[in-house]
Amino acid sequence: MDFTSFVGPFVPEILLLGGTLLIFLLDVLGLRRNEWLSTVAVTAVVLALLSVLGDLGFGPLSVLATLSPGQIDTLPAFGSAPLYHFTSLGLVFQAIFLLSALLVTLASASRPSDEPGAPIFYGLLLLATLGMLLVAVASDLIFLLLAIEVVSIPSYLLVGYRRRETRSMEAAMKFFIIGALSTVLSFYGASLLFGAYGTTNLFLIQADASTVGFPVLVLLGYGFLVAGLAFKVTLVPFHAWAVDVYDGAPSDVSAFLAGGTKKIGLFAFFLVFLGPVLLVNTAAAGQSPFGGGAVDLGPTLSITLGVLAVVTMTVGNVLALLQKEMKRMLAYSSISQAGYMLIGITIGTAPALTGATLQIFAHVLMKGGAFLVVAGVGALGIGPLIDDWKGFGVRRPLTGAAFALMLLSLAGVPLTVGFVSKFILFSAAVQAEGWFIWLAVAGLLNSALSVFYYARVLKVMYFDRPGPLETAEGTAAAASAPALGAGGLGYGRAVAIGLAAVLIVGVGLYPQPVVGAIQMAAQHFVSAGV
Amino acid sequence: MTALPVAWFLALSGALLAVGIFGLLTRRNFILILIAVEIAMNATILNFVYFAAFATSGTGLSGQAIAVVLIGFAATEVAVGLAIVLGLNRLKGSINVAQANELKE
Amino acid sequence: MVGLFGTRLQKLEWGGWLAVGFAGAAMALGVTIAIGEMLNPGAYVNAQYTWLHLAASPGPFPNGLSLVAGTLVDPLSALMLLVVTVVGFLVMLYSIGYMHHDRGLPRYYAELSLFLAAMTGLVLSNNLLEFFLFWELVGVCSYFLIGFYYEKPSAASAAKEAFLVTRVGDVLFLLGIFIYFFHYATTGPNGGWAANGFVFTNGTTPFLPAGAIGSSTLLTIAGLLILGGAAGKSAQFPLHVWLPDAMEGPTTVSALIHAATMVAAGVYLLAVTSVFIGFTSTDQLAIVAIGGFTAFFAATMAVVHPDIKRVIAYSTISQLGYMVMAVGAGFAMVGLFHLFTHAFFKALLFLAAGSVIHAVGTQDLFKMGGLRKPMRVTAAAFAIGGLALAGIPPFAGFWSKDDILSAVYSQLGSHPLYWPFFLLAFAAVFLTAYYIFRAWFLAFSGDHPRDPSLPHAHEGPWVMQVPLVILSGMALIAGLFIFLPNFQGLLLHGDGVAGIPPVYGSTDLLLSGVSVGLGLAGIGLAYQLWGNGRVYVLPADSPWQSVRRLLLNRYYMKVAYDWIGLRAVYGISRGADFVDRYVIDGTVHGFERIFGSLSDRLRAMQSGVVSDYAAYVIAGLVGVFALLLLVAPYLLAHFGGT
Amino acid sequence: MFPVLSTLLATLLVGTVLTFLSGKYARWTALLVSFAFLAEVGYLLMYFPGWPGLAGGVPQFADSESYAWIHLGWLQVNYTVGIDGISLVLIFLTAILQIATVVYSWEEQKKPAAWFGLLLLTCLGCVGVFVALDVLLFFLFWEAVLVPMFFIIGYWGGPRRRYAAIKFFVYTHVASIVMLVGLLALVFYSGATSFDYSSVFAAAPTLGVATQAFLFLSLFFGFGVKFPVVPFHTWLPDAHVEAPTGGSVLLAGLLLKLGGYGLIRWAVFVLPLGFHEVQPILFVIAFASIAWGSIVSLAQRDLKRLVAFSSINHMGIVLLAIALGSSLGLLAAVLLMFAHGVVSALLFMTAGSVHHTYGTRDIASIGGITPTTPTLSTMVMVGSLASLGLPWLISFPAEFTALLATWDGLAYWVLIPLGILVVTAAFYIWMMQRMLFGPPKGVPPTAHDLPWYETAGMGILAGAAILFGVLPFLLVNLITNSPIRGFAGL
Repeated sequence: MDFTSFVGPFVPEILLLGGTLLIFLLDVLGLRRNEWLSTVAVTAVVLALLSVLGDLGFGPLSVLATLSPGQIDTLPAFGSAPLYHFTSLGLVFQAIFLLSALLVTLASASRPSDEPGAPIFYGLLLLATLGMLLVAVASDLIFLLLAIEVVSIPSYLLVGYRRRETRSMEAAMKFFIIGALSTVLSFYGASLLFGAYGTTNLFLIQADASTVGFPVLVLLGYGFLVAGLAFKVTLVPFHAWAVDVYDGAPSDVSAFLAGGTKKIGLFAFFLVFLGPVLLVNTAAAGQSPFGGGAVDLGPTLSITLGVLAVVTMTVGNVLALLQKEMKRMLAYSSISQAGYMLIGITIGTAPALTGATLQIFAHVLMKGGAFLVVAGVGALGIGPLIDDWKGFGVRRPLTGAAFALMLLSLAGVPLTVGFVSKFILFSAAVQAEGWFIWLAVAGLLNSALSVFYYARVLKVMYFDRPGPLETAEGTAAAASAPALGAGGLGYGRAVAIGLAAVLIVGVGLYPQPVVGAIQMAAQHFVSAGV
Repeated sequence: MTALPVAWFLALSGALLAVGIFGLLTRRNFILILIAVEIAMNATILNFVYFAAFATSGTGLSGQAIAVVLIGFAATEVAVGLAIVLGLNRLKGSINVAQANELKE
Repeated sequence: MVGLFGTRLQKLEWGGWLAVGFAGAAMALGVTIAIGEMLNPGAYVNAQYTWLHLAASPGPFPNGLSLVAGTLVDPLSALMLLVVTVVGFLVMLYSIGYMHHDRGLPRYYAELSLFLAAMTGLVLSNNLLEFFLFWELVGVCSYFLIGFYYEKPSAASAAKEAFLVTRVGDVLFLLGIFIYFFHYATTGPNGGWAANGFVFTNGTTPFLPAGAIGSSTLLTIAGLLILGGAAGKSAQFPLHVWLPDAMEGPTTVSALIHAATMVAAGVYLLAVTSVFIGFTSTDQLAIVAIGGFTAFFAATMAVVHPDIKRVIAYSTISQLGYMVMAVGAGFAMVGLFHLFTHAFFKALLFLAAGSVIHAVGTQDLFKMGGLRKPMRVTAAAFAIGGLALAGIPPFAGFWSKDDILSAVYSQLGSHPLYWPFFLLAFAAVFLTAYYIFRAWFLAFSGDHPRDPSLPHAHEGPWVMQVPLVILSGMALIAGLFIFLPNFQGLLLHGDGVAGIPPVYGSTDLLLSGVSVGLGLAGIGLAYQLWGNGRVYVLPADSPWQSVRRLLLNRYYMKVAYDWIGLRAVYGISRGADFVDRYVIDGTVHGFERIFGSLSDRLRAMQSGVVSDYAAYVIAGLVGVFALLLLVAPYLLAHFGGT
Repeated sequence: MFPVLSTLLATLLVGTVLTFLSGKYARWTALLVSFAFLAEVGYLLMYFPGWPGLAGGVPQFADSESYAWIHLGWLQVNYTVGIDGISLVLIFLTAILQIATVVYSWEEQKKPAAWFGLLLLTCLGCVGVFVALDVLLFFLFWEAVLVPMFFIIGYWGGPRRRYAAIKFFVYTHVASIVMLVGLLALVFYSGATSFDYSSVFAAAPTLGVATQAFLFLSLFFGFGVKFPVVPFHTWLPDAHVEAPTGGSVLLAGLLLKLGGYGLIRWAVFVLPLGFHEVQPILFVIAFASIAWGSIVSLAQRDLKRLVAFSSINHMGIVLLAIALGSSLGLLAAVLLMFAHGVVSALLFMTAGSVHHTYGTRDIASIGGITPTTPTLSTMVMVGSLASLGLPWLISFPAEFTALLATWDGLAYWVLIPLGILVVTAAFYIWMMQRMLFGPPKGVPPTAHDLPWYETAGMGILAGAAILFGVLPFLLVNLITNSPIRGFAGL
């Protein structure tokens, strides 16, 4: 194996690593101005993104491809157990992860130049992004879990990087404790699977899944893995940390967590569970205690994940209904969205994966974008409560419109990407027939329920008049805020929000290029296996 | 050499895990929670080492290698945890996790 | 078709005269058409336009369905046309004088002109649907004209009542139309009735083989429904309550709409239906029953009423009852003949009454008195009208009423069930003569008004007197028209329908004598009680007091209807509103509350203590195991592999 | 062929954007766009080639266009549009209401650019629904209508506008969602090759009766809430009462029609077997709506609420006519939708004018307004009389046909709608008696008759009500240029 073909595929990762190192180098040299650091970060992310898009063969960008066609979507040689493996769906996820990092770094460029902790922020951000990219190429359970940790550990620190803020530190503590517990559960699950299959390689596990000797061990192993990974995905009841963390973390970090890192959990679900879920009607896990022959591993896992999905979306929505704080409302909504995404792996067909992946893509734009707006308007005198947004849409038409658009997209209103993704996801559920249609019904009813709290925010933003107090405070805060361009948001943030908004509408109107690419990738993923 | 029966061994590692989780749930002291996590982690590491004896395929990562990696990883995790403990202690003057409940509902 | 008279031009100062001019032109046309019809009887169908067309489709209309509007001139419509245009013109003319003090004259003339146009349209309709279209239009004109003095709450209320009560009839009528349309959809030439727009007649022969139509239940029901519609419009029992209240409108309107024309439309409808479609014998009995009963029933109420206009209104109801009875007994043309004469003498009575009201400013008979001297023309006109109404020869009413009685009498042999209603109608003759002359004596006899505060009475301007004179003349001679061969031909021709019995001629002298005698007796009693300014007061302890109260309260029917309307229907409606707000919408809000409290409870679990969160994770782990090891296998075992 | 329908949509889209951008000249832009739109609709009407009929049992459409949109193999979504008589007549209604609303709200002072923009946007959504021949495209426009209406109610509405806006949005959205499940199941369970109307139509007969019935019900839930039918109607009175006049006009005039249109186009035609199965349910609901709407109207004191409940009554008749499943019934339903669109819009305009002339819409607290505001009073009369089904006004031909069809289908059951006609007449006549007539009451000294633009807005509608009342065949000939012609019935 020559050096080029070994390093070539990892150009994006190397770019990010280089960016990280450069930032820490600048820190050491005392060059800590936010502009420089953000330029480095944005450049690294953009280059990585271009490279990934090139590998995906995205139009003229394909000249940037560093992967040869034979390296993508090819099954490894029989009996070999590679640690990593390139799939086009993985590349799609890499692109999504990089997009979320791009939005956050772009927005952060608007911070004051003497922002304390900036090098740590950018460095850890790039490091976490690097971990995310690794998740997307994993093909070994241990590699996967360690890659997730490469994301998690910088994330804990990112949440708490503003060391003087009690709320951030409390959030970091909660994040860490629940994260550590989940890590233990995941690894324990992996160890049980290792015991059952004698390997941690996902290809081999998939190949052996039907001939395993320790049925209960397998089920327990998958159970632990579900619980461990559910932490990242914020499935109910593994979700409780997420709200406090999204709330306590700096909003830009919340954007990254909600928009970016929770998606690695979903891809991990894809990797770990797609193989078993597709094992329909293959006797795998021994006698059922209820008679009727052997337990089918596939349907069993499918039902478990389906129940989790429905519980998650419902509880998340109900929790969000009467929430009074904006960030916590967004956090709860984020939880319920995770339920939708889980539908994809529950069904496990290429259309369903397409829908889920598109939903993930949409969520990066919608939730990431929304948190970026929230982060930006803090400087404009908008407090944490939803009621602090009174009259916001009228006072700041453009920002208001962008935020309203993100909320409408979250609610699944047509002409937005949020609608298209749900449409495809639920279409796939209906198309899969069987009991999956009930997932679509549950999902759709939930999205109807969710409209209530999004509409409430819109109501506050557009229909309520700001009281004199809020107006005065807002004016004072706006006056004392550092003079930033783009109406006080700063240009970088404005560009990030604008990019998200344009993509929301653009893909909502003409989704074909994006959906087509994702579907192609998902088909390979399903047919070729992990 | 007669291998330890699987069930027995699983009972051991399960007990270790349970102890760790129990500690995590009942302790309010951050440091003790960290220790509880490590105990639970050790159950995992023990599992890998034990199951390595059964792994016949011989491809991919071996159980022993995983165990070593995990020991290193656990150390990293503890380091990060301690950093957070320090930060929390400096701000709140306490490492009781139950007292950090400003964020709720 | 006689046009819409330029209703929108009425904003001008001389709008009234303009309207009169158009009405005159319409009268000229109408009279011409009528004379033409007399000279050359037959059915003439003119241009029609298709209002709605549905191509052939499976189902009830295999040859397609057309709904059309067109004109048909035949003896029936010619006669009605004559009435409508002549009385219309005279009333218009009279209005110039009568109404000149009022505000809102453009509106008045516009609505009156629109009414005339609609009435003409109704008369000339060539199918039941078109008939209904104009029927509703005259109804709404009537509604507006009753409510002309809309500032008066009683006027507004009367207008509402009129609209709603006739609406009940309209709805029944509509259903009757449906039944006929469907039952006869494929009957007749050229692909059937439906494909030809349900017109009454196709050129010279009626479309449906009317006459004996057997005793089909469906057709009986249809006939009863048509009767219901007619009862609403012609104020027959039990839908009569609106007409006395309709007297809130200007007297001219009462004369034109609520005496001569619109209320007669119900009779006309029955006549048209009986000629072109036919009634079953059950229907006929029902119609006779309603007509005969109403004739008597309404007359009883007129006996005690103190309001001059309402007395005449009750009389109208009663007379319409006669017409209905005649049509019901199978003598459509006899009924129409009475309609013809009645239009003149009843319009005369109303205009005369209007003249009185115009002069003294009140409608209360007990305040009037001694008006004969200052108002000679009016007094004479009222007397002529009263004699005509009472059926004293040679006045118009005698001929036509006598015709009805003898016609029904001739059927008694074959239809013994007609007997009671015949007797009721006969009794009503006496009452009629009594109440109308009671009114005359109260108003005109004596020396001076009983209420001294009344203004000094004087005769109205010439435009008011001329119509009185003309109508008096008509009330005198209209009955004699029957002896004109051409006019009789009009009545006898009957659109080629077999079985139209002869009209006047088969006079039973005994019958006539009894009826005239009854009339004279009535007049005599009236004179005895009320003549020469006398006022008869029923003793307070008389057993008749309760009857009097019953009559004055109109048999409590209006109270009952008001109760139904205000208490029952409105009460139900309030109840429904309550249910709507608090039960149906309450359920919607119930969902909101359920989710709200659920949300609160769930959020309370978000305690902020990280150990709790860890506990949830472990609980979740246990839950996942339960799903994997228990729930999912259970589901799979019981619901199959999918 | 020239893409005339896309041009139609583009006109409104571009018009909306321009209106949003044109600040204080927004009303002129909006008017211009409305006229351009009307001209295009006129072109459509004039050169409407007629309904192309069936091809292989599948209805064809005039002016149809189709472009690929989302093609994923298992999911083939196209941008497909086309019209037949039914859609054309409703597009025409949109054009009329659009102009009338724009003119009526000529002096809108509160953020006029946004106001007129949202008006146009609502119309765009409605036109989109009427021309869409693809499941997704249809649903997209269907939902897109909600957003501008949400803002119209919530920003320009009355005192409880916030509550009403959210209720409207959530309630109808829930219904749409159920409908979406039905639509998706329809596509995938029938094995349709694409989301196109024609392919769904062709594939639907493969579904079993039970499946069809189930799908029909789920579609009906979506359409029924929009109708609205009892008992899913409670969003409507609140939305109407709180909406600004222009909002009420579009809401009653157009949005309610989407339900009827959808039911005919996407449920009745596509799922005849299922339709047949659930017919009794539809009848019950229709009768309930007819009776309930009318009876509850009688108890209302708020003019707008009264008209709102009368809308429930009228749309109940529409549902009844549709449920009959006969050629005549469908014709009546479409005709009645047009009629109700014009008449209810007119009545809501009068309600709005009453409100800002007299400061209240409480029927009981004003009276005798005719001498002060004769024009307004006349408009109230025209609207009320039209609404209670007076001949020569537009509702009558529609109601007559509907009742005729009811007699055909259900015989004596027709007595329910017929009897309710009396109640309908009662509440209108009673309202007129209390509000228009009698001695003046609650008339502020400053009250004066309508400004020209309100008169013009209402005049357009009153004119339409009279014109098509006298000459209904103009509409009928258009409507029957559709699958209604020769609809085999059940």
